[in-house]
Amino acid sequence: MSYDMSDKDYSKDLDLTKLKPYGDTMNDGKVQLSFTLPIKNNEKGQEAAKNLAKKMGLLNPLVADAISLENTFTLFIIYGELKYTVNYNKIEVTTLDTKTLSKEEVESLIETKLKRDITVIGASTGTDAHTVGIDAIMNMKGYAGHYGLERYKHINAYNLGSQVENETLIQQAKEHNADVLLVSQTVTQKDVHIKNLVNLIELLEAENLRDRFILIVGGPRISHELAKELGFDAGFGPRNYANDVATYFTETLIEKNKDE
Amino acid sequence: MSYDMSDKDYSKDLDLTKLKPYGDTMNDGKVQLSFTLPIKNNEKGQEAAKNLAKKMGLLNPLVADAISLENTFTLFIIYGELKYTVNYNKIEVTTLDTKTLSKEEVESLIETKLKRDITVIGASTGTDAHTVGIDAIMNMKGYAGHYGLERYKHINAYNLGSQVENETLIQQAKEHNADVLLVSQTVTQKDVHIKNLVNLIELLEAENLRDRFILIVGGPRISHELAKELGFDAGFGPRNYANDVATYFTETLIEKNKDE
Amino acid sequence: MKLTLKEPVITASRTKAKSIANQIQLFIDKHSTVSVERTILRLLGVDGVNSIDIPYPNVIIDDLKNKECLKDGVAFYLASALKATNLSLDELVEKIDKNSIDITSYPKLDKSTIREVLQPYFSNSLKQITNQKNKRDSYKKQFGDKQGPLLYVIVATGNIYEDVTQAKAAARQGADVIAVIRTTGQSLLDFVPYGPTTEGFGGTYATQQNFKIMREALDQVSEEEERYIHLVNYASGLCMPEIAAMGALERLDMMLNDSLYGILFRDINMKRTFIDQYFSRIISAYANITINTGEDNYLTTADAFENAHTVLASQFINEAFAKNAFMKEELQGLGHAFEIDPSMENGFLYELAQAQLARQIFPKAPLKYMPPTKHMTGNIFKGFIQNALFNIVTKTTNQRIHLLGMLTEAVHTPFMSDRYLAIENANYINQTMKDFASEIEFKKNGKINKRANTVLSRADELLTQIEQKTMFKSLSEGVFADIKRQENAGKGLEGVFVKSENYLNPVLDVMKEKLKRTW
Amino acid sequence: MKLTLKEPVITASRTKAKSIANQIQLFIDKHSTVSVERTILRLLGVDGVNSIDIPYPNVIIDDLKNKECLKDGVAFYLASALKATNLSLDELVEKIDKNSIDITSYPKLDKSTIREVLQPYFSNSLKQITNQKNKRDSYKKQFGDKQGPLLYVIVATGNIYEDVTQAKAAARQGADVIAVIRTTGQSLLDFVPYGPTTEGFGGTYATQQNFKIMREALDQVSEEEERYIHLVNYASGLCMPEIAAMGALERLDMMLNDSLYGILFRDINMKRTFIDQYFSRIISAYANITINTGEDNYLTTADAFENAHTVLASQFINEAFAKNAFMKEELQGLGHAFEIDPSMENGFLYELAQAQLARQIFPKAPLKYMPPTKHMTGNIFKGFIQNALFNIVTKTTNQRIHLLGMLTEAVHTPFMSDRYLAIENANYINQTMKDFASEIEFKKNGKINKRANTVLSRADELLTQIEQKTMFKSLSEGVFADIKRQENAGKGLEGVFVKSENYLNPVLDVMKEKLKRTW
Ligand code: B12
Ligand code: B12
Ligand SMILES: Cc1ncc(COP(=O)(O)O)c(C=O)c1O
Ligand SMILES: Cc1ncc(COP(=O)(O)O)c(C=O)c1O
Repeated sequence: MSYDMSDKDYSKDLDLTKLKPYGDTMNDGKVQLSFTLPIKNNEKGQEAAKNLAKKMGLLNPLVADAISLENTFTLFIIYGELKYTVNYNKIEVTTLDTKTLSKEEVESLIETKLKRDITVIGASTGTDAHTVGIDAIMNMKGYAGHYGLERYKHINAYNLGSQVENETLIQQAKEHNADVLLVSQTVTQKDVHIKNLVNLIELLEAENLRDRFILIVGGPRISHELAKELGFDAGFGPRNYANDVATYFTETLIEKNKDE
Repeated sequence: MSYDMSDKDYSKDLDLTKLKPYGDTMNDGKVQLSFTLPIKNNEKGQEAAKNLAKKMGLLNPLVADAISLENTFTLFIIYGELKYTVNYNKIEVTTLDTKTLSKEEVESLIETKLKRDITVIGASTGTDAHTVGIDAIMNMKGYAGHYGLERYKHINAYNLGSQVENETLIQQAKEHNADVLLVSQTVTQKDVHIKNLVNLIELLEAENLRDRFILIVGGPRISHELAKELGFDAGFGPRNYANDVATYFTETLIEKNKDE
Repeated sequence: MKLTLKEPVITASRTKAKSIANQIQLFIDKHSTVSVERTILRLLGVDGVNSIDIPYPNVIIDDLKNKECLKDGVAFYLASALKATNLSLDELVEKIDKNSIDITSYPKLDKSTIREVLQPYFSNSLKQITNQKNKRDSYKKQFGDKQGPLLYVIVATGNIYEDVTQAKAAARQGADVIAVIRTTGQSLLDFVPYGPTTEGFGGTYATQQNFKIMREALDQVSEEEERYIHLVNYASGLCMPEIAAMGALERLDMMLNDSLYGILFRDINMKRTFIDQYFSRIISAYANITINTGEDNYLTTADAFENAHTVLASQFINEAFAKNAFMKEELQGLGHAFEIDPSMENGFLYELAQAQLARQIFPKAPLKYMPPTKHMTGNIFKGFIQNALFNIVTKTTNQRIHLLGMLTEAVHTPFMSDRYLAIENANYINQTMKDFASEIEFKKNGKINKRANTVLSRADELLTQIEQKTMFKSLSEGVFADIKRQENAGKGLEGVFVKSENYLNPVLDVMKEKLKRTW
Repeated sequence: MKLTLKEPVITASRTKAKSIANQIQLFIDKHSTVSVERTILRLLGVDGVNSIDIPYPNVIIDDLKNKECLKDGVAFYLASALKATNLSLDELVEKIDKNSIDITSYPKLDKSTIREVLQPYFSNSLKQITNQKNKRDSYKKQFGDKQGPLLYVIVATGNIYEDVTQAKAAARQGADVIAVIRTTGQSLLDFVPYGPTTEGFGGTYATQQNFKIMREALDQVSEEEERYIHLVNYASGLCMPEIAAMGALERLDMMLNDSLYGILFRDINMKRTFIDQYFSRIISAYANITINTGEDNYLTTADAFENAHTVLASQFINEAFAKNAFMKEELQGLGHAFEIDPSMENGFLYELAQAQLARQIFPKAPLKYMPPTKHMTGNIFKGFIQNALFNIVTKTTNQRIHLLGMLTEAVHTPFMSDRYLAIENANYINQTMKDFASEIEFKKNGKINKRANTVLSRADELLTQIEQKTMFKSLSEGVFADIKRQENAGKGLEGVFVKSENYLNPVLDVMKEKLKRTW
């Protein structure tokens, strides 16, 4: 086992305006870091690694290990104390603040408040061939113990699969007279998802259909904030399931009803 | 398996004056980072983590995972591209540049060039109770397949064990008329090893004995550079064995002989 | 360490799989595809691209297709044109490209004359393939064939020269097998790009020149390290047999090759790819190239515990497909994977059962075992343990082709350090657990034995169903990977044609003859 | 999953260990120490410190020592003083501190009168200890006793209040056992500090108040989580029995407690610590506190493969020591460790053999199993795999006290995230390999069985040697951990004394009587 015997002479009170990493004591600033440098594994190499760590704001960087990957490639594992802080109170993000209901609760909400069925259309769009995410939300069997929308009473769910063109999605949405569009995006490299999502919005706006649907996007690298930025109604990232999104669109539809 | 599809529009030539971390392409700057923040695990928390990563010089920080350790403690695992570089050519470190000989080579070097036995005294000094390091160097059986000094022909090795006061070490060195002092230091917290090592030098200088011995320090956090800074002749870190240090002190003694 | 399996069930499953494959073989034998025809051209020596970068094999086949003559096969026309014009092959090809001659216009030849005319052309290729085979054998003799799992890693920079840097580093760190990932989308191209390439999208184009460059680099490391480094690419997608031919010529050692993967995960038309696969496997069998099948992918879309038996059923079918192409068991790198949810109670036991099941049912096959991917998350630390458990199962059940898991699977392309850590992880397990497998036995009637037999029985039931319904119908009902594909949908159907009476594929015939002799 | 062990060798070893312990017991029975006497005082109700922070128990014992009266034991004088002066205990202690009375100056009493006089004083403490015991039992009844390995982590901030924060977080993450590491050097203090403390050096002072604070915090989490959280400290070093008494009063659940550890790793005089250990174990046995022994440490200085048998021999001796103190096997947390060099071929098999060996030889003992430490490096990724393999052995061989390895062992004190990752690692293994142990068997005469029997035989030989030479002599020759210690060297010898005829330890006698009855 291991023991820490360093002096700790900084304030140990949590100050959210000066938020710092935490190892085992408030404000100790401890961070772990690893990177490879294309140089030999010797004392000079370690010094170079330490210098970089210092530029990153680490005080007392400790090269815990230096591992030769090849003759002139060395992996460094470093610990140190970050001198930077961030003002947590000033951080602003848009988040979804609905309390998630269970499948049964959603179903009874539809029954008692909305009093009509909801039609949902979903797809993994553009060039994206990943379907596991959208299936997790829509398919009967669901995912991680959460049944998918197909199993919900009062929800008609149509899953179009993968590599669906935005045009096709819109056309199908019109055909089925959908209330909700669910778009899944997994591949994010070269920002291909951004381009694809923006294109969908543009197509909808061109047809004057943007407000006809509740527009939702999800995927491993999607956040609600990003979704809003792009003009969607909501975004769902990892660890979100059918009931999360169902809660959201059901409540939103009920709200919408009231407004009308 | 995984695939990278991002644009790579920077120079891919190695420029040692602008050394950068390496993920899979020269100068891509890729680093891995992890730290805990004393805040909730939500989008705001992730944004705070990203902000800190940006302050550390990471472009496009990606929060690969955010893990709740407790209600208000979240561990972030982040990847990103470091914008800083370091000028490798300007880094100066003092290193030991002897080519290590084998046990047998050292023995025959003593026989043919020095022509007398060498006496070595070693200890883990001060309050340090760790003996495995000094035993690795000195004990008969050695370590990691390298026999210890006790097994060398023409070397008389005395291992005083741990928690040896500097005074005792010096006194024993005089008694045995030692050529070489081997000091081991493992505990480094609160810089206790620095204080202890400096004290040894001061005691030797006070008695005018500094030049009588070859003075060597070793341990997991010791570098040759640090050793020189503190006034030792040499320093040995991890992955150094009996033959490394034996090569060094034998060659040094032969040099010394020549000078005299 | 052996499972006690119901042997009669294994035999029954094998018989059913055989019958399923034979049904399809009947279909295959009556058809050919544009890709098969282009492969014939390549093996006759047609290579290169025209002024607008269309590969000559495509130029010629498109020409025949436009003329609605494809049904007779390219050999039929090419032989007659060669004989009639007395042009060299290159000259002929150029004239076809320039539309200055019409190859369908020459006097028709009988089949034995066709063979005679073409023989000198393809014998060159066959000789080169044999030389490559011998060279591989002599390397393996010189360096010895590594026992136990072969450590397999991927490179994926998109640039063949950068790939070389990464591949050499990995090989020096201990990798035995280097797979060069293909650029996204290549599997759906109905042609094979030409020359060295440097701008792939998430992978590098599979071209013959790229194969050559990488082969040369790996041979160099093999000699330095005195250990044979295997090279892998993809004879998969719409150009299965063409790439198989290129791989045979350039001494690739393994080829991902599985029509089912294409059908399910690339929406390639099933007829097209069954036909293509047959020829591609004949070529690989002839060239002593190990194929890797893609059953591991099923478990990324379907639940790995629930659908374990679909993997086994598919392995049986792939074995039968391979045998129909005269491919020895020693070349059948049947695929499976470690994809059970890590939070499942006793998940490790079920993985072990499944891996050992495959090991015992296909004792000679160099099984290809895939690491966890679906349940890898951004928690690289936990992911590294998932990979270690996978390595333990690999070593304990003696899988041959050991695809190393990357701790950053859910994050990015492997960094050099990710690959290093993966190799270190595997080597540590292989060393510290060296003789574990021979030290333990499974409890009779325990959970592991029961699980293995359940998977086996369910696979057998599934094979019964498929045999009854036919493969075409079964695929349309989503038996594999929870994915449904229709017989006449999907990409590449337009490249399929019924052979006429005139049709012949002289290269396939020669290869088949040779393979049959040693079968 | 069972090893086939030579049962007669086990029996023989046990007999030899018993004889070794009995030899020492003869010595112990004739002696007492300053620390034993201070413990008597504490259990009589003496607590607190004087104006210059010297604990009252030390004040009184030092006084007796100065007066050369220690040989009669403190009970002898205290009883006579209490009876003669009619002062309250507190008043008496204060007067002794102020030197205003001389407790050796009162009329001597016979032993039964002494017991009678002191009985009301120590019965308070005994009642409190019994209450704590009952409270622990009732918690365990209420929440159920967790089956399988108890996840054990350390906290080490030096500040008891910060320790509380860390400990609660760890418990909520899934830890079952929290050990509060002591400040460096406390083991060599010949007194126990007083009150809550906030400035330890690499750990927190073990004080009765600190015990109370942490106990309260953990009870709170236990109730929240409906899972009993165990608290651990160190009845080790120069104050073994005193700390054991404090732990008994404050309901600690485990105590590191091992004279051999003190002798070898803290250079404590062997006579001193054998005597101290005896009383400390009587107290812990009485209070139902599990002890943890320190054999794991041997493998940090000596090679773990070569010296595996020394661990086993020492466990046999520690068992005999414990039984001499009427401690049930269920309380004997005998220590061992996973410290074989990770680069050793088949190292995992040998670890498994060793762990299972201990499990079978001490079937009822809640074995304490230590993670890799010596071969942990700054490569946190590889280290995390070392910890996973350790977790696999722990689970497979059903060790009870599972000290979690930290991926940063070679770097620093565990961060909160290090502890979290360690718990996640262990939980993952425990879940995914839940029934692995009952699913496999070891091959007869295989490497694992052979290794276990070799270790057993070598341990037996070592015990033969020690029995012949005596323990004192053997320790001077470096039988354990490659470390040599002389009978009359080391710290604390000056605190040992031969008991006079007058001597009695009424608390020990009462506890012993009670323990004997249920033995
Ligand atoms: C074994 C061990 C112990 C054993 C020591 C037994 C013994 N007799 O040595 C025990 C259990 C007793 C112990 C106690 C403590 N330990 Co300790 N211990 C370790 C451990 C697990 C391994 C160290 C080791 O033996 N390494 C193997 C040897 C061979 O490596 P090495 O020392 O680096 O030696 C090599 C080179 O450095 C070099 N070398 C070393 N010395 C010399 C000298 C010369 C002249 C030369 C040429 C070369 C040379 O050659 C060797 C071979 O290559 C480490 C954790 C780890 N994995 O590193 C913690 C560790 C060193 N211990 C630590 C601590 C804090 C302690 C304690 C203070 C804890 C406490 N609060 O009580 C006490 C020590 C009290 C004291 N006053 O010193 C910390 C040190 C942190 C720091 N950097 O300051 C560590 C890192 C654990 C941690 N994560 O906190 N420990
Ligand atoms: C399975 C898989 C595949 C399978 C896909 C099969 C299929 N039919 O889906 C196969 C093998 C075919 C495949 C192919 C490829 N893959 Co892939 N694949 C994966 C893998 C291993 C798992 C993904 C997954 O299924 N996760 C499980 C699901 C349930 O999680 P999820 O999608 O995040 O969904 C959850 C939430 O995000 C949310 N959600 C998702 N969508 C939606 C939608 C809505 C409306 C809502 C409300 C919620 C929601 O709910 C779900 C449940 O909580 C990942 C690696 C990994 N471990 O993440 C790589 C990965 C996603 N693949 C990757 C790549 C690059 C590819 C290829 C492009 C590779 C190539 N060069 O050919 C091709 C795809 C080609 C293409 N055009 O898309 C990269 C993506 C990198 C990036 N960020 O851009 C990854 C990360 C691997 C890597 N390290 O490189 N892949
Ligand atoms: C059989 C097979 N072919 C090909 C691939 C690769 O995909 P693509 O051919 O689409 O590049 C895989 C990937 O898993 C596979 O298993
Ligand atoms: C039995 C025993 N006592 C005590 C300790 C802790 O050391 P110290 O008492 O010196 O704080 C250990 C550590 O491993 C131990 O095993």
